[in-house]
Amino acid sequence: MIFDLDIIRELISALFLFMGSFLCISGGVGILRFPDFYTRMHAVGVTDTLAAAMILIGLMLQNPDGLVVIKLSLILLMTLFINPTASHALAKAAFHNGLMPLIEKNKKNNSLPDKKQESEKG
Amino acid sequence: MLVHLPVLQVIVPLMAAPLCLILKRVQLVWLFTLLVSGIAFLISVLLLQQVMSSGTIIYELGGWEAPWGIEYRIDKLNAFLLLIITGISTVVLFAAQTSIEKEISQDKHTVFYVLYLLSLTGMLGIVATGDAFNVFVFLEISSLSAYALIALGKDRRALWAAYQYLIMGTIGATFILIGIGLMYQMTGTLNMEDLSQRLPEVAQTRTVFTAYAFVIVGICLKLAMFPLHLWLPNAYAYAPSIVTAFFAATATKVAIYLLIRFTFSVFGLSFSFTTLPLQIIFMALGMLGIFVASTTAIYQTNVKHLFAYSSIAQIGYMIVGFSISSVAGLTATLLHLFNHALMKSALFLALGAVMYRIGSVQLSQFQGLGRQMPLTMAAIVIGGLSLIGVPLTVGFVSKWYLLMALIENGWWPLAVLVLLGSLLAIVYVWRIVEMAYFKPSLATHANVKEAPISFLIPIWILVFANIYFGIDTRLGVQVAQAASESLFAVSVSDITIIEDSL
Amino acid sequence: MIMGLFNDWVVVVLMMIGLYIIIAHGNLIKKIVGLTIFQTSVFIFYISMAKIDGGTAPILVDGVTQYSNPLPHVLILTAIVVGIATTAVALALIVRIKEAYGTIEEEEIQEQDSQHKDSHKLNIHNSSEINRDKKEC
Amino acid sequence: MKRGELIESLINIVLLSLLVGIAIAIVCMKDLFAVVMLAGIYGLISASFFVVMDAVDVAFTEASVGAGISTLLMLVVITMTGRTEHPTRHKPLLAIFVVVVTGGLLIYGTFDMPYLGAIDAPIHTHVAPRYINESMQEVGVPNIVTAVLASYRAFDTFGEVVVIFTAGIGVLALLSVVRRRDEDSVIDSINDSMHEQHLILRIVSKMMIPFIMLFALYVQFHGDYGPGGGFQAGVIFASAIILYVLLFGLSTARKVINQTLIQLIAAFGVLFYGCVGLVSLLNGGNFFDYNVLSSDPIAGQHLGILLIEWGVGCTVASVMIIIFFNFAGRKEFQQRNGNLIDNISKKNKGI
Repeated sequence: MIFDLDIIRELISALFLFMGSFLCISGGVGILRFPDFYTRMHAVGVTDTLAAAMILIGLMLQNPDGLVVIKLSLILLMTLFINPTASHALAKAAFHNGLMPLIEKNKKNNSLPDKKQESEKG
Repeated sequence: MLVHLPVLQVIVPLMAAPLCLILKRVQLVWLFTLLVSGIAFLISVLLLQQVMSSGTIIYELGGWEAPWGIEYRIDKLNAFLLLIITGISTVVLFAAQTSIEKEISQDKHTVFYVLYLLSLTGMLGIVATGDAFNVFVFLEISSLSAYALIALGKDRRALWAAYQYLIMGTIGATFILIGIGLMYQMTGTLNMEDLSQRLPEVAQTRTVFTAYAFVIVGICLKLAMFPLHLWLPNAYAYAPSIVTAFFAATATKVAIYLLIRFTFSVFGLSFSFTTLPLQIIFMALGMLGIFVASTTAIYQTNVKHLFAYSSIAQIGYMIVGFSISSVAGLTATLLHLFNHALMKSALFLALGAVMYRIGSVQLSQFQGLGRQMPLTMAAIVIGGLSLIGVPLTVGFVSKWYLLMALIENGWWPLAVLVLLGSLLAIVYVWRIVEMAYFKPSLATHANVKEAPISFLIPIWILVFANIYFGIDTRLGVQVAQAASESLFAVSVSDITIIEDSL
Repeated sequence: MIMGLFNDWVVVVLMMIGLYIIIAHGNLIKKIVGLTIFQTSVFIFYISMAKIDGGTAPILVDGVTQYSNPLPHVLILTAIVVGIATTAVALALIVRIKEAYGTIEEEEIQEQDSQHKDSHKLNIHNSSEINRDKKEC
Repeated sequence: MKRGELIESLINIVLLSLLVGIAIAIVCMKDLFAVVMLAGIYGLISASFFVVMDAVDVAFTEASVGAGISTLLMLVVITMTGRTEHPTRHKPLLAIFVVVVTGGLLIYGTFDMPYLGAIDAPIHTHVAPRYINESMQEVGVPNIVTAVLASYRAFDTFGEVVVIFTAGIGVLALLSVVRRRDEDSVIDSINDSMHEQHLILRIVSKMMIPFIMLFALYVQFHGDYGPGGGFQAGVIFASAIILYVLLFGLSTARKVINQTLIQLIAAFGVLFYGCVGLVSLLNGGNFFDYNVLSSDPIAGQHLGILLIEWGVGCTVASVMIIIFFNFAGRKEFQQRNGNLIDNISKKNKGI
């Protein structure tokens, strides 16, 4: 065979790493370009979970034997738990404090006036 | 066990601090703290004896020899400082229980003693160690506990004073850290003895010059030397009386010790005073410090502030002695260090007693106290006389040696200036005397009584020490002279090494 | 030379920024942040000097002979701990200052202090005193 | 070889420039919340920089302290003191003068320094070679940093533990409040209503906490072989408890964790560390000479390092918990006595 297993593994790993890096960059662009808090958070959320997962898998393929894989998969598990929760907490905090998503209706003022007043009272 | 004395000196109060937390009853904690401080004093006496008779003691921690491990190196200078710190700490602690009863809320008494012991540990550690980085670690122990202790003061301004001290102290400590880093980078070692041997090789580099500048500025921040003194008056004035008495007598002394240690032992006399114009800078700042601080002291309305400014002035005298850079000058500095510790602890303890009785140390509140608290006020008067430098008190001895050192170098005008500085001290001490003895008592103080016995005993121990060492000058002078001679012996051999290499 | 001393110069810049924040800013928390930057710059200085070309982290592995210097690492471990300890005490002081003065701006605190410099009445701030006041209420 | 070094120095430049950028941003920001978050990022990036410089242990510590604990503490304080900085009115000329003098002096000092990575620099030739070459025979621990930290310079580390203990006691002295039992129930009910909203956070964190603790233990025991050790383990362990407090409220946590007990553990850690030294003293060695702890010197060193790391871990974890509990407790106290404190500060202003 021309391609032995190692080269295939390297290639797949490179693919994963590349995808992960691309998603990271796109997340960064998203933070800068998206119009409001919630859409930006969406961009970050993608970076946090998918990109991190892809990079971790790519790294696992780089060194498939030994303790490294176990450590990396534990980190992966943790990221999958923690990141969505963190995004959830952020969004909830923002919503709780009266920040409304930017939709066509209230483009002019970022938050609904009555909601804002309510939250100030509370 | 005698071999282990150097480390026990630091370890005993250190281990006692967490033990205090376990002892529940405040009375018990106080007795325990007193006992520990007493043991530390005993150890320091034994150490001084050992050093005077058989020379420098070296103790390798962890059994690793010097540049690789940390060593404790007790020579005459350290042993003298250890004696001062532990001695003052023990005497001051006698009054602690009565004093903090009124100044600190009940639930914080145990914590107070823990912090006190930690602060003591820090100072002892700085003095005993022979490792430059170890100095930084113990400096931080003593400073952190000092910030917390000062903030325990009753007045809210204590908090602000503690915060300012924290900022200045941390900048100072970080400067010292930078200096140590630069030295380490040029020599590859942290051990002071090793540094002193390896620094001359690289003495001409700009990096070593910068290192020296940072270390000295850092120490001067801790020292409250004249232009960097702004944190000190408030910190002393609003801290609990016991804390003021302890720190005024020891904290700045430890900084002076560091200054001497780094200048003479680590960098060596040849580097410190011949390649740099330090002599003039220190001399000028010391003199300015004496005059500016003494003049400010005259206008203070709070007696604690007054004595705090007087402390800055006294630091000026020590700096002047230090800047002469002769055996006689250094002897004068060391003597003044010892004597000032005695005077200031007596004075601030007496103020603590006044605080205990009338709850304030404003000068206006002192009216007629001479009749109501005769013993306390007599102590303040004797302490004040010692501050001025009247014969038969310790203050006279050190001023005399300082004058002699100045005259020996032929610096007559400076000697006159030092005498003029003492005149300013007469003015501010007189203000207290006038208030206490020549004004009628305040009506609000009608039933003010003499201070309790637990105050009077330590105050008068210190006052008697002030008089005793003023008459029988042998102990102080002998040790101070031996210490400064040994420092100069080291430095002079430094110079010969350089000459050889040239 | 530029690469060889680049780290040191960045350290100096960071140190200057940190020191500037400490001195020029009046907000007490900001001062502490400045202090952290100042201290961290010193850490960077120490760690940079430990670096050795072609070396690895100082954990012994077979087949590697070049390790970076472990001693600065040890020192900085200690220094980081000292840094957090200072920060904690400073923040505790800030909380108490806020309670006692009602502000954490340097200027306002000094203003309040200078207003009654001569009054000998104590400005009580202890928690126990507050409790006592409450009982009276 | 060249390519690797080029990339390394590129990363170095990028990270350091980021640090400078963040520091400048901190100068300009007036919103303290943003300042604190930036300070956290600053800590994290300097930790990454330490990894590039091969200082993994330091990076670990800086990440847990600079980015973790200190950010957290500052956030807690901001909730108590307000989050905007007033614009400074006084002239910053003095500051600029001091800063320029200091900076200029340092720049002057750098010109005679050995360059970054230079193999023949004094620090690589004098003391350090012994640590690198002999520590395996003398101490028998693969992680040289641990060997130096816990054996050659054990006394510095002891000092470090005492510093952190001092900080704990200092915070206790400044912030501790005498609690009365009857007020707990009121706070409980407030907390309950508040925490019902955070259901997802609570469940996920509850699952995480055992893992965090497990990780802390791993770091504690793995310190001899890889980056880690008592200090990092202590911080991680404390962060598990702090997470619990954040989500379930202080009074719930108080039922689980007895404050007095925690104080005793902090004291115990310091004592334990010191006692290792005392035992070696009694066995005829110097203070902290582990060789005498066992008949075989290497076994003695192992035992000594293991024990003192335990001491460090205990003290650090409990002090971090003490510090956080006291900050949070003070906040609770302020909420309870809110009006009263306002009155007092008004009264003080009025005098």
